[in-house]
Amino acid sequence: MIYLDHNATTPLHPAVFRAMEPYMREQFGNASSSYRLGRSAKSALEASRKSIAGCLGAQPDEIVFTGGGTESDNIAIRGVAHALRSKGNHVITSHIEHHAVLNTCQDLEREGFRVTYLPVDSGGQINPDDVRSHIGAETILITVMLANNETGVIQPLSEVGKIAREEQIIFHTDAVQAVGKIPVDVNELSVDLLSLSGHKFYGPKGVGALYVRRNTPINPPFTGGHHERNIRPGTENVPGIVGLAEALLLATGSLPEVAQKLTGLRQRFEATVLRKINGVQINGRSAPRVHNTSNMSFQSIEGESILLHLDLKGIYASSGSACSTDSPEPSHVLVAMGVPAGTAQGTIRFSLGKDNTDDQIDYVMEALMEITARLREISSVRDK
Amino acid sequence: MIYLDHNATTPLHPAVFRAMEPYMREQFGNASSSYRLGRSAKSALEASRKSIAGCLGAQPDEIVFTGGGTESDNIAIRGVAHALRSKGNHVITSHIEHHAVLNTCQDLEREGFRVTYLPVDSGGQINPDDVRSHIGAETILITVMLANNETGVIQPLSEVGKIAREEQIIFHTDAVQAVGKIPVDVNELSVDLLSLSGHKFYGPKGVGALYVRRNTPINPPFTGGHHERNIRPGTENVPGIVGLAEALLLATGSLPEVAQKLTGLRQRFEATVLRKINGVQINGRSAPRVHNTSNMSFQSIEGESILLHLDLKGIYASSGSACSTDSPEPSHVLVAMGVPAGTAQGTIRFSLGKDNTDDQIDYVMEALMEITARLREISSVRDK
Amino acid sequence: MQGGRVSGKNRGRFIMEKRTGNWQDLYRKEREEEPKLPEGPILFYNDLVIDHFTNPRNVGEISDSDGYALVGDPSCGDQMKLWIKVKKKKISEIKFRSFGCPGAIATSSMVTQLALGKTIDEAKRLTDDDVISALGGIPENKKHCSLMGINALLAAIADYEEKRGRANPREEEL
Amino acid sequence: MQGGRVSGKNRGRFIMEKRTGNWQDLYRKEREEEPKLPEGPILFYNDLVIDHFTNPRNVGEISDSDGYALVGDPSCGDQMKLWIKVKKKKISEIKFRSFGCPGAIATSSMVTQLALGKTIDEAKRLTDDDVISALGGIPENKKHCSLMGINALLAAIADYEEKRGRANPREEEL
Ligand SMILES: Cc1ncc(COP(=O)(O)O)c(C=O)c1O
Ligand SMILES: Cc1ncc(COP(=O)(O)O)c(C=O)c1O
Ligand code: FES
Ligand code: FES
Repeated sequence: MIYLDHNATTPLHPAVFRAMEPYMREQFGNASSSYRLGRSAKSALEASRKSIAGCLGAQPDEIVFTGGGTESDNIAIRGVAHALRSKGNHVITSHIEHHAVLNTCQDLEREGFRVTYLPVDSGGQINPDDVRSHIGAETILITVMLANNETGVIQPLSEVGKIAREEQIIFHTDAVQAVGKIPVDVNELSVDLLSLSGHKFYGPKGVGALYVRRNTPINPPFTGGHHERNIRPGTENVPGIVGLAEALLLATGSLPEVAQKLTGLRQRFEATVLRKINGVQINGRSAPRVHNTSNMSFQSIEGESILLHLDLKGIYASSGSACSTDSPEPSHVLVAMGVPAGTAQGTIRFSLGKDNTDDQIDYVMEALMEITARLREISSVRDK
Repeated sequence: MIYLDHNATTPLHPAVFRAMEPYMREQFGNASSSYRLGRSAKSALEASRKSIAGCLGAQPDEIVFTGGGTESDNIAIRGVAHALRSKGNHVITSHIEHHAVLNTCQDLEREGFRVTYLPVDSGGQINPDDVRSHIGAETILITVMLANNETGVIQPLSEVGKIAREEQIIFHTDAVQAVGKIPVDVNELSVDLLSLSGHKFYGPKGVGALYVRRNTPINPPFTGGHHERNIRPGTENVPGIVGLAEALLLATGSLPEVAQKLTGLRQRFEATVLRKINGVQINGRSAPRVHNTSNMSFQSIEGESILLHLDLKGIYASSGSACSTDSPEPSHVLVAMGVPAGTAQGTIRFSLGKDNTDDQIDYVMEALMEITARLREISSVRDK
Repeated sequence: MQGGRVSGKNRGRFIMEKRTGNWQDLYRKEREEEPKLPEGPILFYNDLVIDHFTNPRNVGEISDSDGYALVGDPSCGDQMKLWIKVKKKKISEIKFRSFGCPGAIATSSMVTQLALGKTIDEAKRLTDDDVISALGGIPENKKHCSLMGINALLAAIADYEEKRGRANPREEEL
Repeated sequence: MQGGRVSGKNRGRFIMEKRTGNWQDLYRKEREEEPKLPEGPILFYNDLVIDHFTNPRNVGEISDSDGYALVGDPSCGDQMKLWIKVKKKKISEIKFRSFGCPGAIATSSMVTQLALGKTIDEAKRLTDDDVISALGGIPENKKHCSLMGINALLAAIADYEEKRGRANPREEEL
């Protein structure tokens, strides 16, 4: 098996599993209980909070544990919009957000908010000047992702952050695909809220975090017990949270090393594909990208057919985001970048991980050559 | 260590851990991915759904996986209230609900809904006739818990369900403290929605489920990818879900046996305490209760002091719900039952579990006798 | 006690009745029967579909075809081309090319296989369901793909009939 | 490279600077130093508080007391009673009873210990903070409990002074 879909999810790091194990066995206490077993769960919880805060340049009390990236996005966007409803009703986001952000913004529109979706250039980046020009008296929230899940393109967030700060507008980023892949510091980015999800960096599924800068107005969408500063109620998932912290620690620690390795691997992969296969374009290649993602469009063949051939050869990749598997529509991200629908259809996202090897990439390149030749052989648009 | 706080959380059953392990290691695929690894995660997901549905007498497509009991309650209550807002604005609940329900209903009140909180009798039960008498043209939702977390008292839900069905009103129950302890069948109860949480029956933390009867109007509070019938978006926590299913299977399977054992253990415990310690009352004892919970009020001494003494002897219990540890107010459940504030203050919830033994209960009884004597010795209200 | 598997519909009831019985063993068994690592590469395509996808029959073009069609599926933007040659009112040769998903390729391949050798009238009676059942079923969300092959076949036949009508206007009545 | 621990405030910066360094080892170490299974039975009470809770000093009543008070904490409903006996303007005996939480019991016990032997004037200057620091600190959410002891002491002194004033109206001016 050659797994090249690390943007969909990653295997759990064995050390993360080991860190979680005691909290799945003996240390099972409820972190809100007052006796020893509870306090020791609490202590693990707070150590994890501290560790995660450290990795992001935040303060421990600014970290809220959630059930994943989608939930973090929802709490951030709904929470701020509802808290500031009386101040204004305008939200700025981009056309290339993940559905967790996009659909939430659309839900806000149904509630009466006005949402501006920023365009991106052909490289897949928004223009910070566009942010400035769309800010009005009614603007209460800017939410732009840090790294795109399909192309890996990194957005110029420091500049957006500066604008947000100047204009005193709350700024959220969906950093689910960036955390663990590039250094992320909430102060460098000037963000007020930042979403992350454990299973994207060799951590557990079903657990994430939301960074909430002190004094950020937020109206918690869900209510219950007084957990997580009232922002996210419910018995704390201690093993998951410990795993999240350990995974982030490991990812941040090995970041320079892994980045270097994957940059080399991808460089060779892309260069070879471009040299050996005709009619290929690599989307977002002109922009800064996270080191592991390569989004390739193969002319005149269809992505799902490529994927199935890859699967038959034991290679796992995806045609875009995992959650759009069932939808036949072309990727909204590629459409926003101006990729023609026909080209977008032949798109495969390869997302590499720390354990991929040179040999695996060689095998994938061979496979791709054979598969594209084969599918083009039967393609009705081959003459193009 | 003698753990008597199983209503706060339970240790993970070793078999549940074993069931989860492969999905935390090799089988790490994203259940929404199309290749083999993804489909095999999906297949585990759907098998779990089927199994859970079976345990509740539901259909597989009626089970939605969530991040826990609190989230299930929020999705159910907010989801139905928002979906039916145009039909009416009245919600019926009870005074003794968990904060996940209570605070959510209060949030609905802030949004303009009208909420009726049903009283309970001194035994801790609501009266189904009260439900009927409060139903009006505007009533859109009834939400009443199945078993109370503090007293273990079981509510007469079948009767409420019949009324809800007759009046065609959506009926939700927070069954977090009932599932795994008593047989729960959604059709017997005539509920449209039912919340459960894994860590309350020897399953994992951070995962729960919501039963949603077919055709129940629900407006998902969170948006994102098309997971879980759009009701709960986000990458599926496959290991957690597999663990949830396995835990429920085990709990339902061993239910008669465990119920019998714990009924005996509690019977002896309560009889001895009543015989050997003066000024004790067992709250909810006159009503049907889940077999593991014993809520005892000790006159003229304070609960937290009892708890600390118990803790010093390695006995873990709680003064009520775990999430109110930090709050000095007397339990809203006991207040609703008419327990005087002074009595309520001296309350300990003992919640037994499948692994507790006769010897442990003997030790606890000894400890309780000594502790109550000691604290009464120094109590300023001892003469009462 | 009937033993054996419990069907989805009756499971709830079953549990209520057998609470003290051995239902949980039956249950776990059923769960374990659920494929942990499915045999096929992609769970939702069966082996025959995979076979037609990897080795599509009748791929190519017919330069001197009697009928030709280009059809597209507007919902996904996929498209296919299909050529037929007719001898003695029978489809004597049929070829296709497809820019489409595995479902589209496999169903198109099956369409050509089903149509080859059939008379025009027989071919015209072929339906979507014939294709799907000949393949042993395809996933629900792929059913629209199977339409493309049938539509292309029908369009190519229409093209043939139109051309023929023009060349030999009387033959229609024979 | 200064080595050692990194304080909360600077940690973010630290990481940014040391991305290629060995900060992660330092970090994990710090995390491991975090008590996994805390020593004390309840993390938030220290040993001295536990000691005063399990062995409260000066528990009891004084039947022929010179001053007495009953105070309650309205926020939690807990209450305590405190008696003093005064000899030569000094608190020669002090007793209390408490219907309260561990924090209330421990702080009351410490109040009596601090007050015993002090002159009335000295005792009147005792504060909440004195009690808390004598105990080596108590958890934030328990600070209100410590007030109860001090309030009881002051109320008992006031009772003593009032009684004394009535018995010996001149003495006030002496
Ligand atoms: C950019 C981005 N945001 C949000 C999410 C949602 O995270 P999760 O599926 O963990 O809820 C994902 C991945 O699925 C993502 O790639
Ligand atoms: C009755 C009841 N409802 C809801 C919950 C919330 O469940 P969770 O903490 O898993 O979110 C609990 C327990 O905490 C409970 O006892
Ligand atoms: S998805 Fe377009 S034909 Fe199958
Ligand atoms: S909580 Fe009442 S005195 Fe401590």
